[in-house]
Amino acid sequence: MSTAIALVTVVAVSAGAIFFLAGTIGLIRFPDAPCRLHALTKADNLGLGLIVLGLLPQVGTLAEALKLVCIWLLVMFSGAIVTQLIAATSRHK
Amino acid sequence: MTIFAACAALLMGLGLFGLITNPQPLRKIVAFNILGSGVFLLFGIVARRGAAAGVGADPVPQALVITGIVVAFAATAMAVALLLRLFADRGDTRLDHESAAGTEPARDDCRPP
Amino acid sequence: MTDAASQSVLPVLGIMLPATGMLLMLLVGGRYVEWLALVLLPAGLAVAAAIFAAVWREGHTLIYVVGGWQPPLGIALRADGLSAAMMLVTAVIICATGLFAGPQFSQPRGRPERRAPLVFWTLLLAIWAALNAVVVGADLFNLYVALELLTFAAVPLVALTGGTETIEAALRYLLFALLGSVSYLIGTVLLFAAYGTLDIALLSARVRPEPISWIAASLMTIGLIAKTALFPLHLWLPPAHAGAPAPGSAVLSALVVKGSFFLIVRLWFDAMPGLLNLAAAQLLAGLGAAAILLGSILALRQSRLKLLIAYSTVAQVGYLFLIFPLAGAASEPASSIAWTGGWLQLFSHAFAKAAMFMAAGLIAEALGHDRIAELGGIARRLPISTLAFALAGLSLMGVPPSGGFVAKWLLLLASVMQGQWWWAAVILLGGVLAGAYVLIVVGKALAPAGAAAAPTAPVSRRREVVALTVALGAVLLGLVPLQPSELLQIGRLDVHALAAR
Amino acid sequence: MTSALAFDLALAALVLAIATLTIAAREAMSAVISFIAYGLLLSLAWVRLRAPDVALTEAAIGAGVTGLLLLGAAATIGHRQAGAAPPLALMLAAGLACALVASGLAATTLVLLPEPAPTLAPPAMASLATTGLGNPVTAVLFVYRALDTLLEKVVLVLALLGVWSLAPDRVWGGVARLGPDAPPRAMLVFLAQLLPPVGMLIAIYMFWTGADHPGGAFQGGAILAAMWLIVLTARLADMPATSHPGLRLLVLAGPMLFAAIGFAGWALADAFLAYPEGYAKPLIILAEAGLTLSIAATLACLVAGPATRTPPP
Repeated sequence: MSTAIALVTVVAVSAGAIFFLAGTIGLIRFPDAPCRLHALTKADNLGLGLIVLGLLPQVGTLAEALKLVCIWLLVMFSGAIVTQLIAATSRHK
Repeated sequence: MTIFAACAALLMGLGLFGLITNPQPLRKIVAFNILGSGVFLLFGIVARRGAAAGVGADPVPQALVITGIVVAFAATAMAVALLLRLFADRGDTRLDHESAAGTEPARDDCRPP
Repeated sequence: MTDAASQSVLPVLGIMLPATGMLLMLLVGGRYVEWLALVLLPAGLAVAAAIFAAVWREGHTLIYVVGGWQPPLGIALRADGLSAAMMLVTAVIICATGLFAGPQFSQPRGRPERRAPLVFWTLLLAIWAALNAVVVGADLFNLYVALELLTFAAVPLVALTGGTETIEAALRYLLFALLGSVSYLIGTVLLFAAYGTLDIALLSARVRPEPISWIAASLMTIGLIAKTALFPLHLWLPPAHAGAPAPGSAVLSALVVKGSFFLIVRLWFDAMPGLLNLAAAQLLAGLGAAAILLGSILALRQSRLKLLIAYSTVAQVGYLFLIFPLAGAASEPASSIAWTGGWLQLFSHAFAKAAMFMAAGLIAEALGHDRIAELGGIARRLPISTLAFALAGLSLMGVPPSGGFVAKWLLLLASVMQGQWWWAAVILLGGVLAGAYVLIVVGKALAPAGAAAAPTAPVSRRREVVALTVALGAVLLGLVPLQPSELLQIGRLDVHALAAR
Repeated sequence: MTSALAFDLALAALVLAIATLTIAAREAMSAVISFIAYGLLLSLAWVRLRAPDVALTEAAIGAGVTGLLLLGAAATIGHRQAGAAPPLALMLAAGLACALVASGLAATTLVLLPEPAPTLAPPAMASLATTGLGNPVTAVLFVYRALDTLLEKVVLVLALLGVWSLAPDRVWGGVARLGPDAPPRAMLVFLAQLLPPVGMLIAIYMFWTGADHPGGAFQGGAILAAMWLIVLTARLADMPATSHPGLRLLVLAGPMLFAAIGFAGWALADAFLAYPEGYAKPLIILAEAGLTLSIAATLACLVAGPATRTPPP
């Protein structure tokens, strides 16, 4: 059982890390702000989601699990809005 | 720990270099912050070396760093405010004006009402 | 530190009275600020006098252990003879500055709060709290916080009423001061890492002359030198001190730069007494000598009165550093003579420089400028201010009767007694140069007014009298006996005992 | 152990790389942005050094609020900043000098520090029980070295006074300008409506947990300040005038409360800043509550800067 849980964690966190890597490459290589934001947000939200998912089986208490989910939600929420703001600002220039 | 000790020393060197060579005061202020964080990191290494009595790091240097970070922020805020005022008055922020005080009349004291 | 000491809450009051007073001022704002100042200045003076009296009477250090937590875990405050004297001089100068600034920084009745008065009074009290914290501090990090308090009070004072140049001067001052703080902080953490305490008394027993204490001491000294504006780190001082409003310049030049100097002495004489060797002492004094000569020569070349006075501060601060080779050597009585002379120089310069900046401020207010070349006739218009300037000048030159004379005489005596005659030469040459720049100003002031002289604005007689009284204080310090002061020895580490250890 | 070592190596290399980028950046804005990233990475280093309290402070104040302040400055000053770089010879000399300083400091910390390292952890932990606190860092800040903390609060207030004093005379007591003059974007307003309740909860948690776990007044205050700044930037609330008595009370209440507790200790517990037996923890939490609010107000006002408009009638 514990091996299976560990396997889930390893797979999910690794997948999350790959998404982060892809997002970062996109940030560096894409030509303009909207493209970069596109790469960044897609990859990061999914990447973080996978990492949180992978870590969930490892925590001991419900409170800690809730904290992890809260982190994910907060990052998604603020990320989405900040992306909108950056995109709007870059279009104005 | 050795790694972070080397890192702290390099950060201090980098910050000092930026503080000396950067012509823009705003970037001098950023460099000062890097220099300061290098010094704080040194406190962190000293704290970590002092791990004892069941704690992972000596709490005294940790507390000193927290105080130091707040003081450094206060300093940054004051420097930025001075810089922005300079910018508003003069339109640039260079500090290399050889003090024009020698030729200016004393804009000294606001006279008593 | 000597073993004899007594518990007293007075050092805490010395810090907290002005500090909480400053917070209160900001809270009530408006006209209440001056009323508070009217209460707080005498109260603070009373605390300083009480500390002075207690140390004098009991003949040993006052100690307060904050919160009951003994060092090394907690923080102690110590008031030795030197702290007591510093606190008293600080209190007197601050109160005199308050009297002098009263009419200049007052809130009009029934109008919205004005900026300059509120800021000035709060900063004045903040400087006071910081200086008291510096002189009674006994913990190196607590002293760092006190130093930052001092810097953060001094920098806005520079930019209080001036134009763009003073903002620039304030920014440059801040950058120098911050670099100094960082350097001091590195030394502090190294000492903690090596000896496990920040308490000065504990450090003095633990510090050994080894590389790490050398590195720490050098870094801390460099940082403090930047804040004291010792040559070659003096560049920030003249524009900053000349740009502040007159009462601000008085406090900055008379007291603020002395705070960091005080810490250099604490460091070498109290925290790391075994470390001060001939080379370090000669190096510090060498920089001091360079400051005396360069500062004086630059003062001679100034065309504006306030800048001249500010460069004179650069020079006079140089004398203080002669204390290291002259008082650091274990050859009594020369060492004690130099110790007394050095501190007397600090006190008499505090009085003289405060008086000079006050007088210069009044002259600038009357004329609308402070160009030395156009001072003609001012002696007739403002005789009291001119007299105050001249009396203060006597002390800077080291001419009897004045505190500056006694101070320089004692330093001269000590340097001759110890065979370090080169410092004697510098002291004499510095006196001659000071005479030259004071006489230039006084000569211009006594000259008849030019044909195109502008009409002068009236200045308050009361403020002129304050300036004159402060200048007389510098003269009266010349009445102290020409011998080592016992008060200044209270709580001082016994150099002989140390050498024997 | 080796994976931890590899992580530390990678982290240190990354921190140094971003610091270099920050120093070498051509534009002030790029420097500031990489500085923020630098601060966040540095807080990871603090976690690795087993100093989570410092990590939180570094992230909240060192990177967060400082970053906000610098961003505002960089945006105002913009690109008109092309100050000439110093001559190459000077750069080389400075570089050499700084390399010497860095290697000297590295050698000092790596070679000269004594083994075993002196530490105050045992006495700090031994007295922890008498304070009723669980977090030794909070005990140092509010019990053993409370005077430092009190004076540092005064420093913060003084910095605010210094910043406010840079307002021109005619707008003294007026309102600071925050963000651009254009009306705020709808998205920002949305953020300012949704995030602050969550942020306030986190801030209160951070201050409350500080007695026993990593956290405290500084970190909570910084988060609270950030929430207030978001609300102000979105114009959901008016920036109070710097002469507003309520604002001044908010800024000063914490330090004054702390000082009052200090004096009460003198009267009731034999020493300034001592706590009567058994009342240490409640008194510290009371002081921290006041300080959290005051720190939040002070930090936000420091970021907003001096007044630029006359006060509303």
